[in-house]
Formats: sequence, C-alpha cells, structure tokens
Amino acid sequence: MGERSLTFAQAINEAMHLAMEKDPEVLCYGLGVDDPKRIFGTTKGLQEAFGEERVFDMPTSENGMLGIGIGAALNDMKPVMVHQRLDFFLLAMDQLVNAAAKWFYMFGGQRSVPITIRLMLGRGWGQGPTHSQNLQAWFAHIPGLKVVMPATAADAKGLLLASIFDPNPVVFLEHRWLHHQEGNVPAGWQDDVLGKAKVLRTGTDITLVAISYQVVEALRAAEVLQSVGISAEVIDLRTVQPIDWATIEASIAKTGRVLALDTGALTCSVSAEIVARSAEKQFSLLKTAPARIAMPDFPEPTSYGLTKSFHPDARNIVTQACKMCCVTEIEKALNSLTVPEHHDVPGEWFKGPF
Amino acid sequence: MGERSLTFAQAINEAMHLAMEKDPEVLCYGLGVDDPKRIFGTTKGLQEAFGEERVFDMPTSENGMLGIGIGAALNDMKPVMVHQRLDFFLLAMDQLVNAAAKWFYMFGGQRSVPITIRLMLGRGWGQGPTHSQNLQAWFAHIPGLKVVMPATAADAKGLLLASIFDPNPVVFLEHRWLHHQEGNVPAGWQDDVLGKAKVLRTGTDITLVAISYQVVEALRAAEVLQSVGISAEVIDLRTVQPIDWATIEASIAKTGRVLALDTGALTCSVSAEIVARSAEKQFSLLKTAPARIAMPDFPEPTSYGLTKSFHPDARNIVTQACKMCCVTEIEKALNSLTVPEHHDVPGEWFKGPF
Amino acid sequence: MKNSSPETQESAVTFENMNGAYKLSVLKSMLRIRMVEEEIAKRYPQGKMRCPTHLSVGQECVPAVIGTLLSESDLAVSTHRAHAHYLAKGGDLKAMLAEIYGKQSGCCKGRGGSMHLIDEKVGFKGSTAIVGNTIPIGVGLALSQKLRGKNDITVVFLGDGAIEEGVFYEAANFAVVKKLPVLFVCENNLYSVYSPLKVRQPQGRKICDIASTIGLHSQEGDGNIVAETHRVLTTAIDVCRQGQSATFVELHTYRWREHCGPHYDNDIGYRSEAEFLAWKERDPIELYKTQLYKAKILDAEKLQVMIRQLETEIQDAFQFAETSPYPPSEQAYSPVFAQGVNINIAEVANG
Amino acid sequence: MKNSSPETQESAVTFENMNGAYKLSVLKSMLRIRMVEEEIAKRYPQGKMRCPTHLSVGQECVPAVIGTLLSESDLAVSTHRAHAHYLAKGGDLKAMLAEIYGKQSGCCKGRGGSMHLIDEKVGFKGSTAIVGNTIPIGVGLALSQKLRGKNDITVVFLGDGAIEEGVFYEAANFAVVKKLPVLFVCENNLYSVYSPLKVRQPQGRKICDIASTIGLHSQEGDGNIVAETHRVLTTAIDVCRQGQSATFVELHTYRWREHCGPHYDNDIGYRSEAEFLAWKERDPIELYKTQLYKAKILDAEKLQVMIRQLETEIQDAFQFAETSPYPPSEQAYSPVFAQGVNINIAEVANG
Ligand SMILES: Cc1ncc(C[n+]2csc(CCOP(=O)(O)OP(=O)(O)O)c2C)c(N)n1
Ligand SMILES: Cc1ncc(C[n+]2csc(CCOP(=O)(O)OP(=O)(O)O)c2C)c(N)n1
Ligand SMILES: [Mg+2]
Ligand SMILES: [Mg+2]
Repeated sequence: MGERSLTFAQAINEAMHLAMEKDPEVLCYGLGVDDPKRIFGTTKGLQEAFGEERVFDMPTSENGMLGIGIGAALNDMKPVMVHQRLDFFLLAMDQLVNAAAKWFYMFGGQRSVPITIRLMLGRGWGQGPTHSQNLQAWFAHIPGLKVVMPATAADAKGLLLASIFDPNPVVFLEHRWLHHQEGNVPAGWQDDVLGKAKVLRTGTDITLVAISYQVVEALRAAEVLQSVGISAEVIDLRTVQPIDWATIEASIAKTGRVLALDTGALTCSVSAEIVARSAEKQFSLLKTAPARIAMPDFPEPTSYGLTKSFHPDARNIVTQACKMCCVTEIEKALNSLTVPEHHDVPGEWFKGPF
Repeated sequence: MGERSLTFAQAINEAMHLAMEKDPEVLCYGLGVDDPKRIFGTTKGLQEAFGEERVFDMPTSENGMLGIGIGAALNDMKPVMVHQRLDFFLLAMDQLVNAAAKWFYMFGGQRSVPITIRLMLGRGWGQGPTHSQNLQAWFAHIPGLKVVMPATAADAKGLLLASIFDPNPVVFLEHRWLHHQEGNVPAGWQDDVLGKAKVLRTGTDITLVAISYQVVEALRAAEVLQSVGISAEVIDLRTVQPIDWATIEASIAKTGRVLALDTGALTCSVSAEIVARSAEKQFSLLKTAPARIAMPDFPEPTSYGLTKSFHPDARNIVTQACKMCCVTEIEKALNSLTVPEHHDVPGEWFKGPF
Repeated sequence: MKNSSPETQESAVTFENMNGAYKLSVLKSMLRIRMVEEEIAKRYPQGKMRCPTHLSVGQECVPAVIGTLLSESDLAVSTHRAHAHYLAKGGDLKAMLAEIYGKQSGCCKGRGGSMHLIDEKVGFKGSTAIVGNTIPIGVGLALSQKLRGKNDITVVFLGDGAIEEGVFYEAANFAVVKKLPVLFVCENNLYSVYSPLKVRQPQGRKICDIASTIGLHSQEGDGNIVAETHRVLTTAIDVCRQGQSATFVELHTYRWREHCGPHYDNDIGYRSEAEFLAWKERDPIELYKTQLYKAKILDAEKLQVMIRQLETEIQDAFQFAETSPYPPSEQAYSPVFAQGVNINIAEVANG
Repeated sequence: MKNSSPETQESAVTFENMNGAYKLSVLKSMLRIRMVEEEIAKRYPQGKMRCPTHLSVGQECVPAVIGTLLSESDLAVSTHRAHAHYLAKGGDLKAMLAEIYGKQSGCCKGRGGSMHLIDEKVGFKGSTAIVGNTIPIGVGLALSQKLRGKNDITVVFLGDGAIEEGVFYEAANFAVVKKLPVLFVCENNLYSVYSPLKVRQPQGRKICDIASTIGLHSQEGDGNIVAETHRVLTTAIDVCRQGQSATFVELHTYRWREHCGPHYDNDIGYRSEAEFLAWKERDPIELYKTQLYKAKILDAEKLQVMIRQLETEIQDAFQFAETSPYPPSEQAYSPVFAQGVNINIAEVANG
C-alpha cells in the first residue's frame, strides 16, 4: 500500500468512499452532504457513487434527524451524520445522551447503536460565540459515547473508518483548521482502533498530551523547546473517550512532567481530567505540578481584535514548558517561532466567509 | 429573625413565595407546578397566591419553553423554570448554551438573562439511566452559566433567592434525597451570594470538598473519621460555577490533603476540576495525592440489585480518607457507620413510585 | 373519522367479517393486558417492584388490536407507558415482569426497569422514558425498512403529551418527505401526568389535524371500541405498508389509574370522579364482551376458561419474576460499549 | 392569500390610500437596505469584514414595509440574515457596520459579528446564528408584553428553513395556547443554504397552512410587492395587537447572492441562472419604483436626491466602521456575568 499526500479533508472523503463501498449499510446524511460545497469537500462524489438513498440532505431538524439515524442504526445500518458546526448539534442532546449513549447498556447489552456523528469545530474568521464551541468534554463525560479527535490526515482516514465500523455511537470531531493540512495517507483500507494514543515525538523532559488542532501547536512548540534543551514528548491523544491512560502514564513515568493541551474551555475539560488523573495516580512520579493549557472560560468573541491572543498556541506551550522545566531562556525560544500574518485564518489562502 | 426547622422542599417553597411577593416580575412555570403534587411540594400555594398568569403549567416542549423564559427574561421578567428531572432538560441545550449562557457576553454586555432553572436530580427507587443524571459538569463547563447545588435547607432557601435575583442565568440543582431533609431555616428574607462555599466542619488533616447530597455523606464520614483520629474539614461547595477557590485553597493550605466528592460521573467532572486545580496550584503543599470520589462512568442501572453499592457514600469516603491519612483502622471506622435498611430510598417512608 | 390524502379505500377485510377465533384472540389480548396490569397494581405496594411504573388499565383496546395486525418482522417502539404495547407485540411476559422486579432474567437484565422494555425477537425495539424520545427512532427504523425494500412497517406508540415535543413534528416531517413506512399510533387519554389538554394545546385543535397538515395520512377513532379501532388501524396499516404515505392515527381513550404508580387518584383534584366513571362505563373490555356475547361468539364458560388460562400464565410469570435472582451488583459495571468490529461485508473492496 | 380563523376585517387603512410621503419612505428604506448590502458585498473581499455574513439583497420589501408599521416599543428578533431587519426596525447603521468590522464601536463591541445584531434602544432585541434559536425567545418577549398588559407586539423574523426546527412548532403552539401578541414573519426564499424546499419539506405543503393548523392566524403573500406585503402585514399586525391571535405571515421572495458571503453563485449548480433571472425581473425595488413613477409619486430627480442622501449616509457609516479602533484584546475577557442584584421592588415584602 503506497503512501500519498492528501489533505485531512481528502482523507475523510477517501474513508467515506471506502466505507460506503465496503458495506452497503453505511449511510451518509446531513445538511449539505450533497450540495456544491460537499462539507468542505469531505463528501465529494458520494452521492454520485452511492445514490440518493444512501447519501442525502435533510431538513433543519437536528434532534429528529439524529433520532432517525439512531433508529436506522438499531436496524443494522451504519449512518454517518454530519454537521458543519458542532454548535448546531446542541439541539440533539436528548437523542445523543438519553438514547444513543445509553441504549447498549440500558437494554442489557443486546443492541448497540453503530452511528458516527461528524462534527466540525470552528475557529477564526469571526466564527464567534455560537460557531466555535469545542465541547469534547461534554461528550467525554457521558458513559457510552466514544469521542474521536484526529489531528493528522492519516488518522482522519483510519479513525473515521474505525468509527464507522465500531458498533458504538462515535462522536467524531474535526477541527476546521486541520481540514487543509496535508499528510501521508496510506492508500486502501486501513485498520485502526479507537482508544489508542500515538506518541508523535519522543522526549524525556516533559509530556505534552495534545488533542486535535493542539497537536499541531504542540509539535511546533516541541521543535522550539529542543533548541533550548528541553526534550518534549508529544502524545496525540486521538480519542478522548476512551482515553489511552497507559500511553500517558508510561510517558509521565519517564518525564515526570505533564502538560495537557486542550481546544475546549478550561473548567471541567478533558485537560482537567488528564491533570486530575495524573495527580491522583502518579503523584509521586511528578517532578513538578502538572499543568494544562485550554481555552479561557469565555465564549469566543468574533472580532479580529479580540481573538488576537485568545487561542492558546505554541507560544503559550513553550512558555509553560520552560517554566515547568526551570528553563529561563523563554524569550529566545519564543523568538524562533514564526508568527502568521493573520491569526484568524488557517492559511493565507482563506478568504471567508465561512 | 427566628429559626424554624423546615425541610429542604419547604425551604424552596418559602423562597418562591418570598421572591414572588417581593417582585411581581418573578414567574414560575414548568410541567406540574400547579398540579396536585406541586413538584414535591416546592410550588405549593404559588398559583393560589400569585395567579395563573405568573404560575403556569406548560406543554411538554422543553426547548421551546426555555426559549420563552429567556425571552421574558430579556424583557426584565425573572422566570423560574422547573423540571422534575434534569434528564428532560437535555432537550433544551440549544437555548441554554447558545442563547442564555452567551447573551450577556455576546451582545457586548448590554443585556443579561435573569432566568433560574430548577432541575431535580434523581436517584434510587429505580430511577434508572434516564431519570438520574447529575450533569453539573456540563453546566459548569459553559462560560456564562451559574450553577448552584445547595445541600441544606437553609441554603436551599438562601441560594434560591440569590439565584432568582441574580441577573444571570442560573441552573439550580436539587437532589431529590435532600428534599425531605430538615434543617434550621431563618424566617423572612435572606441575603446570600452565589459563589461562596461554606466550611461546615473544620479540621486539620484532610479537606473534603463536597457538593449537593455528597455533603450529607461527607458529614457522616467526618464524624466517623474523628473516631479514628482523623480531623476532616468539610467544605460544602454550594455553587459549582463559579467555584469558591479561595475557601478550598485556604483549607488545603492547612490540611495538605484534598478529597473531592461528586454526585456526577467521574470523567471530566467537577471533582476532576477540583483535583486538577489543586494539583496545579498547590502542588508543593500537598502531602499526598489528591483524590476524588464520583459516580462510576456508567449509566445508573435500575435494579435494586445493581444499585446496591453503585452510589459512593460515607463508606467510600472513610476508606479513601483513611488511606490518604495513612490510618489503618479502616474496618473499625466503617463499622461505626449505620447502614439503612434499603439503599435505594432517601428514608423508609419512601414507597415510590417516583 | 377523518381521512386525509392520499385517498385510500377501506381495507377489504373489515372487522365484521373476521372469524370468531380472531375476535376472541383480541379479547384475550385485552384481558391479558388488563390482568397483568391489575396484578402489578395489586403487588406494587409490597415494595418489590422498585421503579417508576405506568399502567395501561383502561387503554387495552388499541394495543390489543394492533398486536393482531402486525407481523413479527414489523417493528415497534414505545414510551414510559409500554407494558401493553410490549405484550401486544408479542413481548415475553416473564422477561417484562422480571425487569420490573429488577431481576437478572429481566428483558434488560435489570438495567432498564418498567420504562425500558425490549424484545428484539418479536420486533419490539424498545421503549424509553423521555417523552418523545422514541418517535424519531421509530422513523429511523422505518427508513431502514424502506432502504431494505422489504414490506415491513414500524409502529411508533405515543401519547397526546408527546405530540407537543418538537421532535414529533421533525420526525413526522421527514417521514412524509421520504414516504416512510411508519405508523404513529397516538393514544389520546386527555392527560399528560396531571395536565389536561387545554393547558398544553389550543382548545378545539385536533391532534389528527396537525398530523394531517404535516402530511401524514391521518385518521381518528374511538380507541375504546374494538371494531372502530380495527377499522382505523387496518386502513392505516394498508396505506403504510403499500408505501403510499406515512400514517397517523389518533385513538381516544382514558387511563384509569394514576399516571405513575398503582393507585386510583381521582380524589386529588386534577380530574373528576364523574369523568372517570363516565369512561369506566365505556370500559373497552366490557363493551367488547357485550358485543361478543350478542354475536354469540363468547359465552360465560369460554370466558372463564380464558381467564383461568391467563391467571395461570400470569401467576407463573410473577412467580418467575419474584424468584429470579437479582443480578450480582458487579454487573452494574457491565460494558457500556459493544465489542468488536461491525463489518457485514467480509471482502475488503478496495486497496 | 389565505386567511384563517379568527376572521378579521381587512385593516381600514389600505396601502392605496397611504400618502405619498409614506410611500416614498418605504422606497427609501428598501433602497437603504439594498445599498448597504451592496456596499458590504463590494467591500467584503478586502478582507476587513472577517466574519460569516448573510446578505438580504432581493429581500428588501418585507423588512422595509414592516419597519414602517411597528412602533419603537414593539420588539423584534431575527436570524443569521438580520441586517435588513435590524435596519428596518431602526437599528443604528454605524453600529451595525462597525460590528461587522469587529470594532469597539460595534453594536456588540465586536463580540457578535454580522450574525449577532442588537439595538435595545429601538426594540431590536437580538439576532442569533443558530437556526430557530430566536423563535421561542420572541414568543417569550410577547409573553412579557402580554403580562405587562401593554399593546405592544413582538415580531419574529424567520426563514423557510427555520420552519423545520421543532422549536418553531413548540413556540408557535404555546403562543396559540396563550394568545400571545407575536407575529411570525417568514421570508420564504425557497432555499436553506443550498437546499431547495423539496428535500426538506413535503412537496405541495404550504408553510402558511402548517402555521394555520397549529392555530396561528395565518396568511401568505408576494413578498416582492410592496402593496401586497403591506396589506398582509397590516392585517396581521391588527389581529396581533388586538390580542385576537398569535399571527403568522409567509411572504415569498428570493435571495440574489450566495447564502453566506458577497458573491453571486448561480453557477455552482444548486439553482439555475434562469430561476435567478426570473426573480431578478421581479426585483422588489424596480417593481415598486415603476408603480411610484406611474402614480407620479416618484420622479428621476427625487430618486436621485434619495440615492445621494443614502450614499452619503452609507459612506459615512463605512468610514466610521473602518476607522473605529478594534477593541483591545483584553476585552475578550470582559465579564461573562452581569453584576449586582436584580431586584425591582425596593421594599422587602416579608420578614
Ligand atoms: C422530555 C420529558 N418531559 C417530561 C417528562 C415527564 N413525563 C413523564 S410521562 C409524561 C406524560 C406524557 O403524556 P402522554 O404523552 O400523553 O402519555 P401518557 O402518560 O398519557 O400515556 C411526562 C410529562 C418526561 N418523561 N420526558
Ligand atoms: C441549528 C442550525 N442548523 C444549521 C445551521 C446552518 N445554517 C445557517 S443559515 C441556514 C439556512 C436557514 O435557512 P432559512 O431559515 O430558510 O434562512 P435563509 O438563509 O434562507 O434566510 C442553515 C441551515 C445553523 N446555523 N443552525
Ligand atoms: Mg396522555
Ligand atoms: Mg430560506
């Protein structure tokens, strides 16, 4: 199986094609899955290849339409539901939490709900308070949901396939700033599993546990930290429910320092869970206080002016890691980080409006 | 102002009467607020005293009806919405999160949403997976919501008054097993503030940070811990958003040990936040690993057989606290705890069905 | 009775020319539901069924009739008040009672209780405790049936209160857009808990009219009269099964006992004793028995035999439930996730 | 045009006998909206308005007309596509543009952007970006108006897509149950993003019929023709203000430019250029101008003066927006909670 460079969005698209070819019971639906934009290209060609019965648009009825997917899943279909923004999906919490998450356990383990729900997380270009929420902590808090947050193109493909064919409800969270990122992606079918983290960079001084877009920032930070003598291990968590504690613990056992990096608001976040658990279980191994970097406990404002330093990035990671490792050359490290011209776009090619 | 013994439910009822008398713009609505049972007695006499315009039943339309309360609040009314189970309220997350929580910030601080939402948390007598969820962590995770969890009758009254007259949206969480608990409640108006914890018992060896019904268990545990020489400080958090960090930190500075007690599922819980923050900010003061006791990451099963040891209680607290304080007489301590005849009722008077 | 587009002929097989055995089977189903519910009511105060429990006494006609009209490959979902639907669809009585008692042998192994019933073997796909929650799920089942190209239908049981949930409107809209083989069966018993219709829905507005305007083939009828219920349901099922339209029926009926729990509660003030007595006069079982007596299909002896059979079955089932063991408490920590990979097609198609 | 119960007489004041000044004010309002939107479209590609932006070009008639029929104590809420509603209700143009530019002087101090507009001074209570989100909020505003016993009404602007949200059905139901003074104004522009009505709602089912069956006083009309829009809206407002019924109007219209953003997009395939051109033929402004010319209310010079006035106002406003400073980045951490205690009545009534 050769490797090709694909964008994250293309990798998602490839996974969808593979899944729908492999299994006629895979469906794909959601607002815009068959429109000219095809969900940032991720659903391209699906309706042409698999027909209008399996790939369809829907009314703006988020709760009802999730329930309909659940029903289909209870009769052995494997629906993939798509929302262009996670925020719209707040309308569907009853079906998600009271039905999908509980069905398998509550009905005595007889019947699970093999649905996958793709949610895009926004940020930048004035997405603002109701188009940018990163609520992975909500989903992770609910027993019975799997929650997947890929950071690379290869994982986008592998983990989406694993999600679709996982017998449980999976919330699959795609950060919009990852969609255009390129990476090597093996061709053809890929076997991956949910619940395994990946060590993307090994190190001995500090463990950076990152999710989704923060993996990009963590890798940038790790590079720079190297230059001031800090060897950072970067863990890409990949799924936040279940969390791969074994990988995290092994790393902390080695480094004695942990910094959790989140894209969600701080309080009761996934990063809170990682810090809490590390403190509880590995207290005596910790050389310094565990720490986390997450979004501030504020809605995301819209203005270019207000978002300037709103999203913590490699700079914050570098600063915090230096402090934790008692390295004083913070300014030196920061200076070697490149700063994009505009902080609110994933690349200069982005011109809005959405 | 004299003190009388009232139940928690009576205290709520008294607060509602006081609030509605004081301010004609206070409304009270929700399924059953005017029915014969009057929400476990908490809305007794309100419709008789304040009329059908201010106290009203509603259609089973949770999302719409929350939005309607928000609209009224935006025009200076102070609605108190009631749900007999938190679980029903999952239908209303869009209005709660995308409108109520964000309005003040997102519209430039011009207009806040003075609504109070009373949600009952269930447990016992087979409430089961969809009638017993304790989702305070969800609410605490959302910037812009205040989240109140009283544990005593006096606080039920004082904090409900403070919630109703707080200019922000408040989620007010009542544990059903507290409704019948009695306590001294000052008569008449009470001034209280949201965001202040209370030290219910002072101690020097370990800090128990408890919320809602876990305060009852913490106090039981503290009593028993005393008998094996452990002096436990019990903090009743009272509000989980904002959290009164000053009180928690002062206590930990004294005891060097913290055990957080939650009624919600473990992962990404309020107790995770407390442990994480303690580890981050007070690492060097901690004598032992911080810990938490919360619900397991499972839906609550219905069966009497399955719930036997499902809810962590004073026994678990005693065991954990002894371990943290290196006290070995755990058995002795546990033996002095009384065990109720049935584990699934708040008292033997309870005969179902709801 | 209102009959909205697409227009359909009445089903050829009317209730009147069904044979006596069939008619007796409907009676037996009604009696069975009544006797089970009454036995639960009798035993509930013993404190061994420790979960919220909603009885269908007075509402037996609709479930009993529809039960005889569905095949096992048809599917059904229901609500908090599901005992009757579960039994009528062929659900296992023992497993239901054991579930209410919280036992290992229960249909959910004790995890769900009275409000969560399931019997996959007979197509009873589940009842849940959140009002409206199973409505879209039923529509999704119908979607899967349509995609499979089979002739099966899904029945969604719901109450008059559930009509108020936006999810009903959303699910119904989609069912109409896609012409799904779903049949909504609304038992309008006038109340949602203690709330009468008038504080929840505009006075004079009919539920079946809302359904009809949404685009469902929609009818109403007297849900306490077997022949009428049969007529309405056969038409609806025909339309539905032939793929003409998603369908809706509103059947008027009345719950005798309290909303949740075993007692009568006409004394507490939300409804009058007189109203209750008027409906009790219209007991669906008594009305039907009278009809069958008149038609000489039933006589006192046949009835006695039937009742005795049912008594034995029911006592046995309670015995089973009461003597079954509780699940061991560690089973509370049974997996929340199903294991394995869920691939139907063995061949990897690509790559 | 459909007129459901309760029956009402047409408002005495018909559009035809309104005076010329009034008629010109409607034109000016329409032109103002058009010119603002076109100027946004022109400047958006400069990359200084950095937020999702939905324009109302082609849909100016409905907002312009209703704007002239409301008083300042009437309230309104709207959607993602709110510029026109905000302006017509009297919202501050400078504050709106500054908001779209993310400036400190914006109506939300830069926190909301194009989709979140507010002008409390004129009763524009807010627009939000989640489809359907403000619908129940508008009904709640109407509830508060009714409780206060004033004669005010609340207008809820919504699109044809928002009709599909269950919350519309829930909110409308409650408005009917309580006879609230709310007027739903649905601009049916045939699309929700790129999705035509037929994949979302049953073909042949009218939105105003759904509203009518729910119990709203319901009418439809051509939303590109001022006189008709005026007639429909005056009736609706009368019914609403007199407390006879919560009301609904469906007005047919068309969005010219892309769903979100400044461009035309008839080439990308979700709708045809021919469809667009047919609607462009029915440009509400051109149709109205022709009518006014014919009636000799308007002439080329008057129009020129009007346009020049508007140009000056609009250029000034853009100038204001572009030159206003961004909020300092620390303001991102402005309080999420309002301070203080919120007690209207100074006296403690008890204790
Ligand atoms: C979303 C939600 N809201 C409220 C409740 C509380 N509740 C339980 S049963 C019920 C009554 C529903 O009435 P209806 O649909 O007419 O069914 P019936 O009880 O009459 O059979 C209500 C409101 C609930 N379970 N779920
Ligand atoms: C709950 C929700 N679902 C989906 C979206 C994405 N969305 C934004 S605008 C829009 C179209 C709504 O159509 P309509 O109500 O007809 O308004 P129009 O854009 O035509 O003015 C959609 C689906 C959203 N913002 N909120
Ligand atoms: Mg009912
Ligand atoms: Mg539209």
